[in-house]
Amino acid sequence: MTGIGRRLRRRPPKYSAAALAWRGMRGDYWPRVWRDTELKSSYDAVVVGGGVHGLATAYYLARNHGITNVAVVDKAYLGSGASGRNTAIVRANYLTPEGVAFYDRSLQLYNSMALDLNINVMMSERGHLTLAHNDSSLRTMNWRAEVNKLQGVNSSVIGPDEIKKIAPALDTSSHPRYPILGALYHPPGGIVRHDAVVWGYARAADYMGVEMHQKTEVLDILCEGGNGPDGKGPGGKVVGVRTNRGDISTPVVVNCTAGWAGLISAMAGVRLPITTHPLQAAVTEPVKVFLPTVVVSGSLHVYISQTDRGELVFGAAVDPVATYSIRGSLEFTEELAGHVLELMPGISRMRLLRQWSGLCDMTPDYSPVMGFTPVDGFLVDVGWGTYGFKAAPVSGEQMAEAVATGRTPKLIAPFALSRFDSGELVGEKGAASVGH
Amino acid sequence: MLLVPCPNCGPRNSADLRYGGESHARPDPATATPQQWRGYLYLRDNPAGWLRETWYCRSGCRRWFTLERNTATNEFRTPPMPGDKRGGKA
Amino acid sequence: MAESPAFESPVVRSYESSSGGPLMLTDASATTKWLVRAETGGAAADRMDAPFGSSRTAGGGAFVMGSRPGEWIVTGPADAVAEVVAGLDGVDSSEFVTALDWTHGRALFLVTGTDAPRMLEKVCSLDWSDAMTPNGAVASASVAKVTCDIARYDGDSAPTYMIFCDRSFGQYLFDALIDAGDEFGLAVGLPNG
Amino acid sequence: MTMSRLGPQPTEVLDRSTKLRFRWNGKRFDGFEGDTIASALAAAGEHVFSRSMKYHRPRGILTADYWDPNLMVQVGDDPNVRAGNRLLEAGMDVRAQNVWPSLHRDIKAANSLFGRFLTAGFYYKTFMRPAWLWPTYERVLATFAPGGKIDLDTPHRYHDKRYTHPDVVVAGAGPAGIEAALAAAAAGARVLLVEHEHAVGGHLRYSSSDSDQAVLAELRAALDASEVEVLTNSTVTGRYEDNWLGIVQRNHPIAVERLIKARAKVLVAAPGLIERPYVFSGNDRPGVITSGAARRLINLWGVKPGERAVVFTANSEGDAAAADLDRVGVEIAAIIDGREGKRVSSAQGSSRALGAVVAGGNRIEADLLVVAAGWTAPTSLLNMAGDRPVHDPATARFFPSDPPGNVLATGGLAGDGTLDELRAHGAATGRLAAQRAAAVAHRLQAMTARARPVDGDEPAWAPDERTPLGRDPHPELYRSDTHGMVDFSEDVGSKDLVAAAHEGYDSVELAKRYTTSTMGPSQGKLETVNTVAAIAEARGETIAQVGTTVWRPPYAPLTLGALAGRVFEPVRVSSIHPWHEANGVSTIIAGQWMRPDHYGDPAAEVRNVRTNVGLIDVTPLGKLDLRGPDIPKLLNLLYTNKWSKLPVGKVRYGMMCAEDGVVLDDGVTGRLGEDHYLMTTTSSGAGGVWEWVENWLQTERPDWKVHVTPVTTAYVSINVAGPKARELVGRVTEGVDLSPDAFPYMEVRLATVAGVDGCFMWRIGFTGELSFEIHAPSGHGLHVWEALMDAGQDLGVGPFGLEGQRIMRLEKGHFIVGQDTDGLTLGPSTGLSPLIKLDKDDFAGMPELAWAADRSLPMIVAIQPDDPNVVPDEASQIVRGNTNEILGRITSARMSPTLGRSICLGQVEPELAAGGTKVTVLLTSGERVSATVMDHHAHFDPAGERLRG
Repeated sequence: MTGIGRRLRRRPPKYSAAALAWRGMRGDYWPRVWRDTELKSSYDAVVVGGGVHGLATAYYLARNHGITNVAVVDKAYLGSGASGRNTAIVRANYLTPEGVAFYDRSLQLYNSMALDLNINVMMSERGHLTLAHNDSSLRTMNWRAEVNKLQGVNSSVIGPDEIKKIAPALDTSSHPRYPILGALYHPPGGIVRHDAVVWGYARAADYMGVEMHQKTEVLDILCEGGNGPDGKGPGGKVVGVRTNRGDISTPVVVNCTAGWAGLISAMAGVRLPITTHPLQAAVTEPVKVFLPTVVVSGSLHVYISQTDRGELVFGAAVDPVATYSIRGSLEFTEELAGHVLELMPGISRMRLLRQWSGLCDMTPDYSPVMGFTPVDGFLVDVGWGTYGFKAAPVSGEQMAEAVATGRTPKLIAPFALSRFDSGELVGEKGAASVGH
Repeated sequence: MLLVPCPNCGPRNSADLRYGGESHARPDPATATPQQWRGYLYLRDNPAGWLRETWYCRSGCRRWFTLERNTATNEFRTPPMPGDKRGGKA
Repeated sequence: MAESPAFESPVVRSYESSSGGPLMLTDASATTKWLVRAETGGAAADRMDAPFGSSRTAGGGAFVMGSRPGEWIVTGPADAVAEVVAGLDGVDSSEFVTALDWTHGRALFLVTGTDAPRMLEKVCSLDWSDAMTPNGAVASASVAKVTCDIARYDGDSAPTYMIFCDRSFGQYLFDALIDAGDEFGLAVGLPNG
Repeated sequence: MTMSRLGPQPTEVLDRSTKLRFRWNGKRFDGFEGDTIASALAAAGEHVFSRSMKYHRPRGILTADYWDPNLMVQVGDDPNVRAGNRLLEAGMDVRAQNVWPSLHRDIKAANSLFGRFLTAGFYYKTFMRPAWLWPTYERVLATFAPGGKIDLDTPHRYHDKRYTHPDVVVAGAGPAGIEAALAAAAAGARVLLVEHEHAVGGHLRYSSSDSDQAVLAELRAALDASEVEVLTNSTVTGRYEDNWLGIVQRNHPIAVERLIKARAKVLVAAPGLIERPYVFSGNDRPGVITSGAARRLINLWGVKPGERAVVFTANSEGDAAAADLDRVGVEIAAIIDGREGKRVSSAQGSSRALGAVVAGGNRIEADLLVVAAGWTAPTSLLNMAGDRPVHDPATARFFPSDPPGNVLATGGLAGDGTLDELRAHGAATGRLAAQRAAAVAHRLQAMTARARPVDGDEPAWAPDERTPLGRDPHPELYRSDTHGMVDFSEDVGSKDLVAAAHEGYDSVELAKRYTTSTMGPSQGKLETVNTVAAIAEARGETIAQVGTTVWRPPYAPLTLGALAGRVFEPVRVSSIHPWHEANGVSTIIAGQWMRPDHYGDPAAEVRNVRTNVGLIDVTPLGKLDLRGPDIPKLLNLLYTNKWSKLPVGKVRYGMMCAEDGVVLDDGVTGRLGEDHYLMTTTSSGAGGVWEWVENWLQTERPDWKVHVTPVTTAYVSINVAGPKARELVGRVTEGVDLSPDAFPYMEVRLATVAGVDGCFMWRIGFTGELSFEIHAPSGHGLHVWEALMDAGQDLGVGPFGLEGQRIMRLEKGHFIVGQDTDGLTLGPSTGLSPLIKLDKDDFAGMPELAWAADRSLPMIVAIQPDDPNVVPDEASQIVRGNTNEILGRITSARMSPTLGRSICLGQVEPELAAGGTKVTVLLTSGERVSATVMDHHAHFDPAGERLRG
């Protein structure tokens, strides 16, 4: 507990220009965005992982279903994992109908988020270009565009001239090793201020009674009745969570972690089709804004956007070697720079300012694992690979519905863990390794 | 750049190798149940600790081999470079 | 080598060439190259007498490189190479030994000069120091992003590195080496072999 | 503040005989060789160099070195140049950044008035309504982006890279670093000494003490006489796994910037200390500078930093700065000693210049305030090595805690002391580094196959027996009794940080994200400790309790050009490529291969093949030479069909599936001799299949006797196709009876072609025509191709490219793995179920294929649009009637020159797979057209009479 800013639960002061001016004049501090409370011994549900997925799940449990006796626990601070390390791109231009429908719902929720949560998440609907450098990727772009259109999602394949108009920095001449033959253009795609999403969900959930517990690490999941040791495993049910701050009894645990999904699930005796790989990203020094849209190249494993602060934000494919170490590598920045300059040779004098990485839980079919597991009361919202941020609002909404109703919502049925028993995988793997 | 102790070439930059992932035994295809076979295809232990895994020395000796590596620290079981303590948070 | 028609090198662009200089790059792709494979530690391996990572010279100017565990590249004048390969004929028939003519599959370039290590460290991550890559050393590594077999074979004077790559990359690699050597005054040697 | 040029100084780095003329914001200025951009401008009396990011406040020199956040300028097309570090060159066009319309009249400076509302994170709390206005707000906010301008026509000038494997890398060439390098080299280590500044010497360079200068001269001489490789104006930007170091060299003679990748056996971190600004009201006003800035300006560049100075000092460097100022004639209005508990409360004046300093309630007129408030230890390289430095309040800075044994710290990072003590510590560090490096080198050499055999046993790992450096007490000076600027590049003040902490963003990482403090171009070098201190103060905790942010690579920014280097993108060509280029080829990049797509008119090429004869260069076709007695077993394992009884001289088609049953590759394999086969794979699959085969042989079946050798480019592959193919091939081939009975379809022969021995040919083809695929030794490939071209003149022979082949294979209904199949296409979906032999003992993917046999799967089928002129775009969806329900897609489509109609392959749901089924194809235009599923995959010659001819 810290000395500052404890407050009773009450309506949070609304964010607005007028309120800013009023407080600015009086020199008042704003009250805490979320409370800092004692950990209780019992909750109706415990959400593991204080990132966008966990916080969204808690928020929608409270808002849509009135379930407010909920704790979100995180071993570090809120948004410390992948939520604060991703490149903040949102889009719905997936390959499979089930993927498109799911992410389209997410995009809708992002679009209304500022007003829903009363925080400016700076949703920048700036358009999203996925470049094709060969026939085969152009074919995939067409495929995605056609499936998108059938789902009512705005996507189309455009040619080099139109690409040049949208993003003049791209080299659309014929000489590069990776010619730009066309692109999948997805106007509703864009970027969102990822930290604001974390804080917005936390603040709104806090207002409705959900508790956020930082520096609270899950050490074990307490089960009974299962066929494994300590009552864990298939056939059993969840009865509680052991943390570094004490035991909690609860009938429902939702695993919303990324990077540690396999380890948390193993605590309940559930094995997952996941390997954990670092995903690296980097940012340049700021320059005046010249890139108005998000640019992605699957063949070159790179995605690029420019923030309103003028920095270029770069991402790539996950590192090839599975590891929980997130030191980052020099070779990542070398490859990245080489690929970026293939696309935009004019920016060779920009300087790389910072690199970082986060952990991604990769599944065999590049699709998440969501919903119920063979352990009663243990739900997962994991295996997001590199797509977690885009899916946060809809995942939270759907997971909350699953918890509240005890039934798998239709939108997430294709992502059930059981598909790896039946061999009926989701077809997103066809959309190539980098889909940002 | 991780140094991978190739048993044939000696320590090599990880870029010289292909990572083959967690080692796991192939079930007998004649008798495997769907659950066993799909466990072999998809399920992984993915531990944060010691892991037996396969590598292919693509730019070097072109041999597949198995090594043990700690996925939390990226340390190889044998033989570690003297004085290096690796991996971790950033 | 087939006598007729003439061997076409993978290096098809023309370069100003000279017969000597402090740092030389020479296209020797036409040189005969065979690939021999046998069990490590067997009788054939004994006869090749060049464990993985090392090399030796054989009669008639043949050069035997231990290019991988149980694999050898034999290169040099065609008849000398043939003699080395023929030397395997007598081994125990139960041992599994194969040999194939790889001349057409691989380009071969020579880099010669005291600055050769400094030039090579621009395109390859190997440690070129005398302790790690002594005369006679053999390794495989990526050179300008092409996987190559490399052998160090110092002649009478300056260090010489033999670089073998897949033939189809030959022109690309030749140009990449010229680029890397430019700051050291690299000269292109007269084609030999 | 009025800066001006002094007379020559004994320590200056200027060549006053060489004047350099340059432009600053369009106006002409002069400087000297040896000046930085900033020192030249300062000497010319310029004192505003930039405007701050948010409030557009005028900013002047603060630290006068690389890290100075106020000295970012544009030089030509180079944005964000550090004017405090970049050496002046004649003709430079230097401009201020982030100003509009000009540096001195900046309209956005009005933001200062609203500063109290533009608190950290204000944008999260507003601009939400009306929602439709947000994009406009966003565009306006974007105009506030700081930094220079990109010129998109900037060429990617020459960059290159270098790998190096030194025993010891020393990062930082101050006295301790130099001693470390010298001692390590003396002990026999190969040493690379990397200095961020333009010359070695560290703080000795700008010391006016004679004894310091004597030591510097001695160290320089010793370095010159040593084997140490010295890089100046270069920075160790990162320490990665296993001491893999990134080093950027900014002064390479031929590269704009060169990236050096060093595998150091031991890294010595000796970066020195960075002087920390002090937080008080007006601390960002031009005229407030650090003590180091004052000393550099005076002693390196002969610049008098002001006329009347107040010196706030808490350490000997501040005292030395006061002495330097006094010596060059700056009037010292007051010395405020921080060690006595005295503080500076505010710096006042006009918007652009200092007028007075308020301290202890007194207002002192001055145009210069020199601040020596303490140090930040740049522990970045240690952090990157996994160390978690700890804060020592008595010394008011962080110290290393427990770095790995191959990373050693010395110099100011390790402690304080006299110059002699620092030098001695450096030397001891160098000796220790050399000893440890010897152990690592021994191990590496012993493990490496190609290396020289090692002598003796591995040296023991040397214990660290260095005498630790002392720690000089230093007052904890972070913030005065007023609020001021913490992050100069981000315009974040201490007030913002306190407010953020009160709002709940009270861990360092949350506060950093919320306020953006430490996120700007200096990445915390100046502002991290003050940020942490402000949060600690708000929380009522110590700095150690609050912790620090993580220093991430790179230590100093480096250009994308340097990181990219000379971009190596290998391309492959066949031996016939010169002919293609001379004959009007249009090439296509396929993987790394440059391949002939067509020679002007692919439809004409198709017609020529169907009526006469054509040649295609299919060299990229993957080819694996297989030798050994166990090849049939191997083929049985890799392919879904059976291989035990393939006679010598025969070839057979096979399909490979992965262990999950998904189609992996396909091709033909021929038996050339008793124990000698040639396997072909798809061009794109060649590399992957080879690794896959090696994996099976090495890990699952190590006892099998098979040797696999990739021979893809040992042979050129030429497919001769068309009704006149036999005639043409016969004209150049010796030793083979080509008659249909002697050499039927799906057989292989060794042959001499155009005088070239060692060719083999087989009768297969993707086009459906009578075909001879000739594989000739690559060194004679062009010769064989030209011989065929010459010999077939009267037959109408011509080349055809990939596009023509694609059309003809589609006419024949052959699927392409990866185009007509996808990542989930199981073997039976190809329609080749008869080739999946579930009665074999084992093969890759067998269980999944067995279970798939009972499943209802999407199928690959041939489809013809009912309107023969409609060619659907590939990837057009097949839907149910007028609904949006997807039932399949077109995977390949072309206009067939042979049939004069459009033809397709597609994947459809099983319910549509039967021949004759009518389907609805949704064209990309949105139009829905009717099409028919065909009985056979082959649109043309389904009986295959032509190819058997």
